[in-house]
Amino acid sequence: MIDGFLALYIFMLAAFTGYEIISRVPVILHTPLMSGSNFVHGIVLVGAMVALGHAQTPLETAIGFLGVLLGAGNAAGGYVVTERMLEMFKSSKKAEGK
Amino acid sequence: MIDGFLALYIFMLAAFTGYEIISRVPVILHTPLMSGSNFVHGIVLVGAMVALGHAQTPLETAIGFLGVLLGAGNAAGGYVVTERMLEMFKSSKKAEGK
Amino acid sequence: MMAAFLPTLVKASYFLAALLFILGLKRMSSPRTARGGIVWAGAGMLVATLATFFLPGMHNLPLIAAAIALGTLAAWISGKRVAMTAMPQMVALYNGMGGGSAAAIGAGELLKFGAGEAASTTQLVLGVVGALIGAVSFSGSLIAFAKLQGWMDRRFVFAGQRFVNALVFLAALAAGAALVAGRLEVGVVIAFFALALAFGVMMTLPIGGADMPVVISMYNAFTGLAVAFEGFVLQNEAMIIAGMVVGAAGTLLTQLMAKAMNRSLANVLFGNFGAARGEAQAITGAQKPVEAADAAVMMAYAERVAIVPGYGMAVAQAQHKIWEFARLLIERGVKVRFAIHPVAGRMPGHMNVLLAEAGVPYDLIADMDDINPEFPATDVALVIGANDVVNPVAKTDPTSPIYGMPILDVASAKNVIVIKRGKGTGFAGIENALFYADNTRMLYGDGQAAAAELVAALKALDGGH
Amino acid sequence: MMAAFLPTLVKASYFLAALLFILGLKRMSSPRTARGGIVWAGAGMLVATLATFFLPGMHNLPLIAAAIALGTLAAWISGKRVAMTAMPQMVALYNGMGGGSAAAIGAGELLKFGAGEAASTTQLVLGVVGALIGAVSFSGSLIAFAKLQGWMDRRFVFAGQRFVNALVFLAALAAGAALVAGRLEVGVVIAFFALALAFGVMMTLPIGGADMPVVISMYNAFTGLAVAFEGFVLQNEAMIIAGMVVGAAGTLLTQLMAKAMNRSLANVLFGNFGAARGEAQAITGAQKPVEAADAAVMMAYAERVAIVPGYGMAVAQAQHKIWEFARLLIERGVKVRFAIHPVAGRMPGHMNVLLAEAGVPYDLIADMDDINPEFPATDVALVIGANDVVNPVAKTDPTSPIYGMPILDVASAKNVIVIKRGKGTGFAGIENALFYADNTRMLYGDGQAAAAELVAALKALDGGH
Ligand SMILES: NC(=O)c1ccc[n+]([C@@H]2O[C@H](COP(=O)([O-])OP(=O)(O)OC[C@H]3O[C@@H](n4cnc5c(N)ncnc54)[C@H](OP(=O)(O)O)[C@@H]3O)[C@@H](O)[C@H]2O)c1
Ligand SMILES: NC(=O)c1ccc[n+]([C@@H]2O[C@H](COP(=O)([O-])OP(=O)(O)OC[C@H]3O[C@@H](n4cnc5c(N)ncnc54)[C@H](OP(=O)(O)O)[C@@H]3O)[C@@H](O)[C@H]2O)c1
Repeated sequence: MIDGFLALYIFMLAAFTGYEIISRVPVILHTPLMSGSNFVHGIVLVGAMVALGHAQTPLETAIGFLGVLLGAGNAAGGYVVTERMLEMFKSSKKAEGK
Repeated sequence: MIDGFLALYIFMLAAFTGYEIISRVPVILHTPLMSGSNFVHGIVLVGAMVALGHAQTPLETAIGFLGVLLGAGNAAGGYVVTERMLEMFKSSKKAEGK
Repeated sequence: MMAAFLPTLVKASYFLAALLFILGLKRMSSPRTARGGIVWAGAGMLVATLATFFLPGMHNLPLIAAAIALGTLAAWISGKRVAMTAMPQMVALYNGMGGGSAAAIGAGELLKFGAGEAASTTQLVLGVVGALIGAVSFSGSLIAFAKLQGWMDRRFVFAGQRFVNALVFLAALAAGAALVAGRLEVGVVIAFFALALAFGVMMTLPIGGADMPVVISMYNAFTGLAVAFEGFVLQNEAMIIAGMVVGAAGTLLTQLMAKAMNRSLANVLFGNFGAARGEAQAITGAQKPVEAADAAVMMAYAERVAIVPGYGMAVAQAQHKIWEFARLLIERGVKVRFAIHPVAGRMPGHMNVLLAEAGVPYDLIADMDDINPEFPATDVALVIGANDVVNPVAKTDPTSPIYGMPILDVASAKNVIVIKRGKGTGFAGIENALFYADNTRMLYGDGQAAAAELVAALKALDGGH
Repeated sequence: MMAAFLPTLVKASYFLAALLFILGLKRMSSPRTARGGIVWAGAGMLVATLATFFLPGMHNLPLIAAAIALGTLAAWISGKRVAMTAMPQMVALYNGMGGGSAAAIGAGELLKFGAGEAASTTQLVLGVVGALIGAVSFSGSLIAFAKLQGWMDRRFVFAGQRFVNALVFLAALAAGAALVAGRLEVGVVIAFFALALAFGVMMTLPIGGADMPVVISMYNAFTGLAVAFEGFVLQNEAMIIAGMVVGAAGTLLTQLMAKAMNRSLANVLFGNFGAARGEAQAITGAQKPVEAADAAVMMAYAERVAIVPGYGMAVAQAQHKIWEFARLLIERGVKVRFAIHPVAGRMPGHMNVLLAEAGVPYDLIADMDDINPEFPATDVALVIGANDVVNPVAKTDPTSPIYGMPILDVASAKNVIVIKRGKGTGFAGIENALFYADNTRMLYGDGQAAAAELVAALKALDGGH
């Protein structure tokens, strides 16, 4: 069981981690990175699966179904779009690596 | 209660945080920063206080006393030394800030 | 509730997923490793999703599989098909879906708590806050999508708008407070979500389309937070961590994006930037037109040419024609480089993406800091559809809205040729002194057509082969 | 066991402390904010320590207060008194104390578990591992302290040393495994700690004194880990997080320090660097001595002088005299700058600290990247007690141990004057081609004495005032 304080610690550490990771990103990567982090919160799919998996009433089932549908869309769409964008930077690889 | 997995998450996040914070430090700050992080693990004092506070046998008490003594030395010594070292960089403040 | 049933293997998969997400984001934030990053994160997502099927006590497995298949298929196909230039609105769309999913989780949990399932106060509070943020992100992102897609061209502004928005927001908060206070009735839940969704719409309506990348980034951070909070309700560490990392990273990214445009976030959200403003500063002189044939000759006999693309090139889809023209110049021995301003176009990296699409090799592309010192030695700077990013006013006029933004210093090139359709202003809506400078010639016309004329003129020079 | 009793206010204090530690370290890693950083972290420590007194169920409060007073007083006074140049060994000492404290916590908990207190396997394992690491860090740091303090000049090396060390380490591991397996008897506990302490000593003995800063940094990371693991045993989040942050930060810092010296960590630990090696590469030519008076005249009439200090200046404590000399030159209108190599001396920042102590203003101090391009326009480079950091062999001889290390390019100055006592080599133990160059003159003598002679000669020039 994660209680309030433990959650606070995890929130704080995750926030520092996210902040520090991004703090040096060059401008041309802003859009792909926005898209990439958009993909990452697609993990909401997992939570929606649990919600639907434990749904009992028809209303809960409907809401759960919607949640999984949307969550899957977030994850799949986020992946494709990010991948396509970063693909564009392929030719930049050598030049940027200098 | 922090179980094994929760600890793993916290370890991971704290490690990322520590790593990312240091990853841009200039060479002349290496020694002060080593000293500063040395001070930070002086928090072991708190644990030693708890150990001594709950000691029952004389052996436990002796070990606890040693722990608190050493922990306090870590914290106090770490602070003084770091503070003195960083004090030396005072005159650098303006020049480095450019 | 969930944590207790998680078998170790599923827990381990979640941990692995969280680790891969962080490592993936880390790679994505450096140009050298960016491409691998999304693959790492993708592997994490796959592992976590598969593992979830093996949670004990899960019902509705076929339904879950069906929903996943449906959502994945629709998003995958749309994401593959869409044009490169439509990427920002697709990100908005998928981000909105994530926010909606978090809100749905929140709704489901609130209903369960209403039906008597036990919950700590922290879970209740975070569940409500997460649902609120998720719902706002959902409806707000959809409006952002519609605007960028061109479905909603107007900005909806009316007197007292901020006041009405604030009221709706307070009403949503009040409904949320009622839920936290234990009034977990279906009616209150519905009112709460209706208000939250309405606020997302109303908050986004008055914002101009060109500001959308920043707003989308903000909603991205919102969704991250919503996921983290609902993750706490479900006691799911992977959601908590991934959500919070995105929440923090997205917040910083939003600020960086706003800063790159020389704006503050508050200004983007409430500034009504791009609306009709006071009269433009008067600029003396006249724009001096030039014919495509003359412009082509000038560049054909130049030693160095710098091509400066902007939003207009994207609108005209002129990147292929321009690259054809540049290739012809290079064949003639002219040194050609593309000069990219960090916020040229309407999203960061916009020009890089277009030029890469057209096949321009990366070593011909220079960014601002590299090329600015070279303009004085450049014979011709060819500006195509760029305006604000080459406006010298950013350096000279402190009252200008773009004052302080670093610009591409084309004015110091020996000659400047500007391709645009007419006297239209750019994103900032201000006059550009460059177009009136002595060494500037205007080549009027749609970007693609003008580039085609240049190509034709150059080929004619070579004897029409 | 502990977490359940923690009242909210104490928990909040611990959270605040963890937050302040991270923010403090963040500030310490940037020169502009470094000084504030330690104050923030200090505030966190104070809050956490005070809060701990208010934990319910705590006995022995006077004893705790006494131990804190004693430890604080001793460390505070020694830390205030010690000379600036002795800082690295003081860090080693205090770090060792922290490792010892973690080991003591581990010992206490193991005894309690042996007396029947309940513990999860994870707690038992992490408790043992933490105690092992803490004990190694304790004894290892004390040896490092003794070496740097000059109490143990020799490096203790014997045949088969690594094998014996590995045996001791395996024995310690075996004792730890026995503890984890449930044999929590006092005898096993004692054997375990004795072996761990012995390993720390033996591992540190063969390492040369000049490598100590890197080794101390490594033990610093060790102590961090030990604190994190014992924090898990006590279920204390502040210890877990602070310890882990230091563990990771310290590991990276250790690598960065080794890299700055152009070494790998493995090479530092096992490389026996600085031991007698094969014959030095023969260098043709002879060292050409110069008198202090002549050297002073050369610099008095120069336009630009660069002063390059090294370890020898620290040994001779010559910084005050050199600064006096530099001031005299400046009064005569000579442009004087101090050129600092990042690893000059025996700890990063060593020269900066010494010069700051002598009162040299910061704008006269240039780091390597800034000053290297200026040497060709420099009339005299005055090298005082530096050797490896100005050795051109680092650029020319791939077999040299310092090959690849960036150096201060003094050889390209018009004239070079080198102050050192004789033909002694530097840290790397190799010959220096610079000393034999045509434009180099050697001013033999102890650094402080030579600087005093320069000062006197300069004053005589001005008419002895
Ligand atoms: N990159 C980002 O992340 C981002 C995001 C949001 C906002 N912004 C802002 O957007 C601006 C970008 O500057 P910019 O110089 O790239 O573009 P701009 O200032 O918006 O100017 C675009 C110019 O292109 C011309 N144009 C439009 N359609 C054309 C066509 N079909 N053929 C030829 N020309 C055409 C327009 O003039 P005519 O109408 O006369 O043809 C206009 O002056 C900056 O102010 C930036 O702050 C950037
Ligand atoms: N900064 C760090 O973090 C660090 C840490 C560990 C190791 N290191 C290593 O230490 C070295 C530092 O280079 P460095 O050029 O500063 O020093 P160095 O290469 O060690 O040379 C010091 C020189 O000073 C002379 N010297 C010694 N005592 C003197 C005295 N009393 N008066 C005048 N001269 C005296 C010695 O020659 P005589 O005997 O002839 O006088 C010796 O050649 C590098 O190899 C570096 O990798 C650095």
